[in-house]
Amino acid sequence: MTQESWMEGTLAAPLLGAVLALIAGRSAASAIGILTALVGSAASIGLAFAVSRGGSFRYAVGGWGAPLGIDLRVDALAAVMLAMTGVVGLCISVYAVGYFRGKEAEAASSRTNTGPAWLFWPMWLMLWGGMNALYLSGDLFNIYVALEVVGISGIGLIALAGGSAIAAALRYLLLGLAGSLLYIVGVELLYAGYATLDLEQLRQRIDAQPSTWLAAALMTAGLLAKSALFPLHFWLPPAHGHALAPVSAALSALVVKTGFYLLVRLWLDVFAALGTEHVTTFLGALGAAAVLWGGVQALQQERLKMMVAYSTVAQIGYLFMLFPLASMSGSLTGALLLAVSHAMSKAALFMCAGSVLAVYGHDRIQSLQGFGALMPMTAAAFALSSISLIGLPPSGGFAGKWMLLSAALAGGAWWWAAIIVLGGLLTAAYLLRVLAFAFLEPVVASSTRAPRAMELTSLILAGMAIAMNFALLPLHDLLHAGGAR
Amino acid sequence: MTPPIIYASAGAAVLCLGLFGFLAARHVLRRILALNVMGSGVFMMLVALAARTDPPDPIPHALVLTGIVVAVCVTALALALLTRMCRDEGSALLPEDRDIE
Amino acid sequence: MGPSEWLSMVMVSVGVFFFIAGSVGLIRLPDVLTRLHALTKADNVGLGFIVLGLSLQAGSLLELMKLLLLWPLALLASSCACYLVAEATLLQSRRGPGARRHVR
Amino acid sequence: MTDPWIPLVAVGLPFLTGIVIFMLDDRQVALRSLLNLFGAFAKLVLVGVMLWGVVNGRDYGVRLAIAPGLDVALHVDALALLFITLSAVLWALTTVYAIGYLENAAHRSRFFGFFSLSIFATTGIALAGNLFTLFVFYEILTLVTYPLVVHRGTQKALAAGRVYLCYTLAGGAVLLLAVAWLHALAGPRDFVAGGYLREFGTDHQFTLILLFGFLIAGFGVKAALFPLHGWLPVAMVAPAPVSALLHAVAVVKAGAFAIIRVVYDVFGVEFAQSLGVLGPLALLAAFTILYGSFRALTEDELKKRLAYSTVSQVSYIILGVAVLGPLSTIGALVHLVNQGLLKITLFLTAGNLAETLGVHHVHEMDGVGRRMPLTMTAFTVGALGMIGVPPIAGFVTKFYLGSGAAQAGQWWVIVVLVASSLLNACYFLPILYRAWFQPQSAPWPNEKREGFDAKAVLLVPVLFSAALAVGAGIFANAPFGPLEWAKLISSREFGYGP
Amino acid sequence: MSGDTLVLDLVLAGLLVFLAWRLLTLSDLFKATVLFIVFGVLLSLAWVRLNAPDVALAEAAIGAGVTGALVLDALRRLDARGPADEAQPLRLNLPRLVGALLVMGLGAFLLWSVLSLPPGWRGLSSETAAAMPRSGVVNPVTASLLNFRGYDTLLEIAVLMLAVLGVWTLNAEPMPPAEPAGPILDVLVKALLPPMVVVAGYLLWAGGHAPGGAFQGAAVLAAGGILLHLARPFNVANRGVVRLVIGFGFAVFLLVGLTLATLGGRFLELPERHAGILILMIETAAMISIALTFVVLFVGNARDNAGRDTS
Repeated sequence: MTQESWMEGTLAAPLLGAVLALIAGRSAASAIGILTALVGSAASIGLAFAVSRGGSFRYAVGGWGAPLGIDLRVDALAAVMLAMTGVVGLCISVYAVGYFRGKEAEAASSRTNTGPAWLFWPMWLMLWGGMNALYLSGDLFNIYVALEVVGISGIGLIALAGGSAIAAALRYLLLGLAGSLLYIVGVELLYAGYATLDLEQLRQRIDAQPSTWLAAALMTAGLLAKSALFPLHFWLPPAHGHALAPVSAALSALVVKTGFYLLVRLWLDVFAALGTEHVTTFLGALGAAAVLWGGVQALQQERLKMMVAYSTVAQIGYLFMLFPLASMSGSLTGALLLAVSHAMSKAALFMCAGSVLAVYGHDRIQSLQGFGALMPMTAAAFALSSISLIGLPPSGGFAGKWMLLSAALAGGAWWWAAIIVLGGLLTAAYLLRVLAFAFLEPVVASSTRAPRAMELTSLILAGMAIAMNFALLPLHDLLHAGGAR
Repeated sequence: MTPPIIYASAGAAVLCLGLFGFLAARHVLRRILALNVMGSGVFMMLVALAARTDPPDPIPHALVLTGIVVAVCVTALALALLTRMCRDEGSALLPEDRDIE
Repeated sequence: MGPSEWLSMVMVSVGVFFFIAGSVGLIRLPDVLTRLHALTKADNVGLGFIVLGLSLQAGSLLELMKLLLLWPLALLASSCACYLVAEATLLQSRRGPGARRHVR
Repeated sequence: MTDPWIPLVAVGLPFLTGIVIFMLDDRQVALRSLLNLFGAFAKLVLVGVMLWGVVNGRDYGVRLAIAPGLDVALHVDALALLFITLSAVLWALTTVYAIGYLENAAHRSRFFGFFSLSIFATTGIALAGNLFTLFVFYEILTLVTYPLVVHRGTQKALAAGRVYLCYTLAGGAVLLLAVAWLHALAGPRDFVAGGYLREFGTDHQFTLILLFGFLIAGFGVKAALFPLHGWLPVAMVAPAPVSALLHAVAVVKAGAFAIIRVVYDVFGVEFAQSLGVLGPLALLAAFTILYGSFRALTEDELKKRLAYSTVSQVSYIILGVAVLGPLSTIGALVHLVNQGLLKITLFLTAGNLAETLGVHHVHEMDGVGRRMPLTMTAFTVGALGMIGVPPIAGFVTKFYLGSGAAQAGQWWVIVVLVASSLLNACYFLPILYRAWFQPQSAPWPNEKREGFDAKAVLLVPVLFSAALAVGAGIFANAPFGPLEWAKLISSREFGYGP
Repeated sequence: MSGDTLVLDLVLAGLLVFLAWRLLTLSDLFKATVLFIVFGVLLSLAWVRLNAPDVALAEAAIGAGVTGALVLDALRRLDARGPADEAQPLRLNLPRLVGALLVMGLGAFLLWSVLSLPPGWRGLSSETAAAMPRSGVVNPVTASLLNFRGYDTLLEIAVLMLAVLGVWTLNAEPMPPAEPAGPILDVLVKALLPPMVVVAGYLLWAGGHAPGGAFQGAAVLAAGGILLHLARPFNVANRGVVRLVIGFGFAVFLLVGLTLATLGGRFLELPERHAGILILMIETAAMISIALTFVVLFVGNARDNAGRDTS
């Protein structure tokens, strides 16, 4: 299996699965979904190993080569994001099977008379395919179309929940569309300036013209809207909070990473030659503000899913703190590991919220007494993912935060170090506040049980988030083998 | 003042009008129209850019074609969302705009 | 400027005159029904003259056929549209002024 | 040839037993108790093997690379063995006691799961080979002891848990900053007798002092140093075995042990003295000793009084560390063991009183000596030991601390020692007087059991620990005794004989 | 550059900008929608002036036609349901003023960067001309749409499918039973539908060597469909055959790409000899799917009139 065939598998599997699920309809949608999830995640993990052995490579789609055709570029950064999407995507698919078989979904769709629940599968697989296409793409306009695929499938998935999710989906759509248009203006200016859409050629030809700065600013504004960084984050909590559990897991864990990935690709790779100190510091400042603002907001939420959604806003801030520290060694490894373990623990948290909703019928935090006794596995999953999100030692979150922290301290950046540590405390405040309820005696002796697949998947995912602590070394070697700094 | 320059400037103007319309308007249908207008402005600039060489550069034309189709898909979805929201919540404004009626 | 150019120049200018008449009618006339009258009648005749004028300049037979096909299609479309708009306004007025401005 | 298996098994064993116990259902009492006891005694055997091995010069260690230049290292040296022996012995005792104490309580699998996980963390702290590993296990200890503190599941327990978390997580954050900063400054370094920061002393003078402050603050939370001790009395709402665990076996000891590591094996005691940080540390420890004793005087609830006495007792260790000189170091190290033995005896007896007679407050203890003679004799042994009456273990510490202070010429330390001994007497003797010489004034609050004394399974561990306390005093100089071992460690730290 | 076309361009560009401004500031939403459709038509004129016939066709058919119909239909549903009169005119308050200034600054900067572009700019026209002989078609736009940047078009069709899925998820309420449209509409449908289908076929075929192609053909076909729906409202519910047709175009494109990859080439690498046939095959499948997609987007509900969930 050469590198190219692994990549073709990663690219085509979700797309093929999506169209087959669409055609199959209710009867075989979930079966196709699970099969595609297996094949897709296997392909993306295989690709990651191929890159760690053979280093990064380029792939000319349609055989035409860079300026005319579209080139895909697979380097370590892309391989890590693809493997993350694969693994977490597989767990979300398994969880979704249990979730939609549970009666909770049937009741929801009839109550809010949205379309049939099986529509989840084609849209979810297309979302996955769109993300894979985005991480693989090395062409500016191709990234735009992939962003649209991810955007629209996200909107459809949010709307699946009906009720107040419709307004949230509409707000997400408007903001996403405006962001994409700004991005396109930027792409157009760069094409006018350098007559190429390929990232690699652009990186070589880039020089500090005013129109290039304008293009960079517009593209960054568009992508900030899509990755919900602090000032432009207001669409995320209602969208992720009101969506169905597997959907909010997919959005919070995976989709927000696409915006972050693209900004890393732009500012640390393509525009690197432009002298980006004040821009990266600005992004870092926004990240720090997001960490504090998201944390404070999460503390005040009454509903579990809204709290976890606000925690996404905060954790995105953490990732953006990579920018001011990018020049120091080890910071990229740290940020990537943070991104991956955040994806796993955030998906596990939303799955726990889904299981709690299935058993309790609501997710008001105050009245969740004793969910530890009623649902031991979910409580364990919640605890493990909280440990990783807070960044307490035996977890991937800790390893990532440690690398960022030592990069900040080695570079003498006290501000960022303080924010990183303070953010951890804030996260601890709002997550452990909920965990405490697990130890109370259960008030309502609810007889319903969440389907075993749901609880087990969240526990496995949370366990993986902890195990990521030992993934720091292989990730470091992969990054250096893959050629990314 | 060759045609590409005229239409590129008109495109820039239309784009800015669309962006302003999107930011300023509160009725969602108006914001959808504004976004479409903004998209048309962007495409005007792109095609005007392509028209500067005698056999016009086909790549921007392909990009604009793709852009138009994507725009119509997003607009169709936005309109469906709007009608559904209007039916459920009785107002064609986003929740955060409603209370300051 | 041979005789055919002169003739097509005359035809096109007559056509344009009819278009202007239609537009004036559109602006001056008071209500929907009368405006419809002006629009469909004047513009179609105007279009007929323009098509005839241009057909004289037509290079090949194919181009001539396409031009001539243009006029009947335009006629068909505008008359149907005029009927539908008229029907809608009648429904509108019969249901009383209070009814919402309901465009069918 | 460093043998990696012994330390790995020593750390891994409690972890595995913990995970397996989590799986068990509450009703499977026999299997769970068997697992617990097997875990405890297998640990004792392992510690014995390590003791024998280290004395014969064998080296135990294992290393796992987490990131380039950052690895989790386990290494067995004399200091680690002192702490791990103490925790192994006391853990076995507490396990037996806990099985009896929680006869038919709820959530026992959860309790014993976290119980053995906390021993896993304590062993990890003891065997840590570098500051990063120590920090990792230190934070894991916080996580696994929290469920024990809130085990009862009442709002009061939750409030106590919240206080506990606030202190420990804040301490953890400060610690994370300090450990990362030190790692950035000095690069990956293992613990080495005499410390490894001397070479950075010249140009990083101020940073190192700041770092020392952060480290002491971080570890001081669990060592219950003055401003950071708030959580200890509040955490008394937990069941008796947990308070025994918190005070004697794991948490408080981990804090003190970590401070010993920082002062001796990271900074090096001479370099710390040259930085001028030991003076303020000694002052803080002394103040904590006096403050703890004063608060204990006024506390009517028995367990709270014992808690404040722990706050002051642990600061003896830190005082010993802060006073330069081999003798005071010996005093500090041997007190690590003595305080453990004495305090566990006191807490287990308090547990017996609460479990059998429902006695929680000092004023209810009139005539309890006649009703439960054996338990009260153990309590008396513990109390006298605390005061420092020979031949019980407490006396050895005070003797060495006093002579160390005299040798270092810091006379005010002796004044503090004498004052605190007097204060100890003031808050322990009234209890003894009430128990033995006062007739029973009121019916016992809720007498669960008429029989002779507490249940056998509760009584045996208490008597055994009291015997150990006395033994540690009398046979201090015997080979493998705590004093002997402390002298060995202190000689390695100072590079010459006692 | 003779004088008179300059006047035409200036008037057209000026009209477009004026229409855009008027469209956004009108208080009456219906007028704004009509102006939006006029804006679309004028825009396709602009594409013709900019020597982009393919784009002009697409803009007229999709931009003005389908989008206009969709907006009018949405307005009707809003109108019937609720408060369309919430559309107050745009009063200029402080935040809007600041927004306006910001946007004007952006506009000026954009304009300046457009004007300062180097005149000798060749773009990729030379590379495209060089690659045309191996692309299997004569029309460069179709070549770049389906061969050079075929992967973009594949994802674009995915976006179309997602729009349908989204509309089905939203399950807008079934069409109110329309009064029987008089005989005139039937006459129009009988007269216009057949030529529309022929024109769509022609556009598809002509795409190879002249302006045209799958999207334009599909738009004309969809217009026919929408016209038919206006005359006799039929329901395109979420049934098996409908799903098959909608997924068909994307599936064909993807499978062609994959088979080419398995036969040793790259993904979507059309071999030179068969490029023309393959492009036509892909375009035919795509046209049918896209036409039905536009119709479903317009008709837009997953349940048939009786409210039964059909899937």
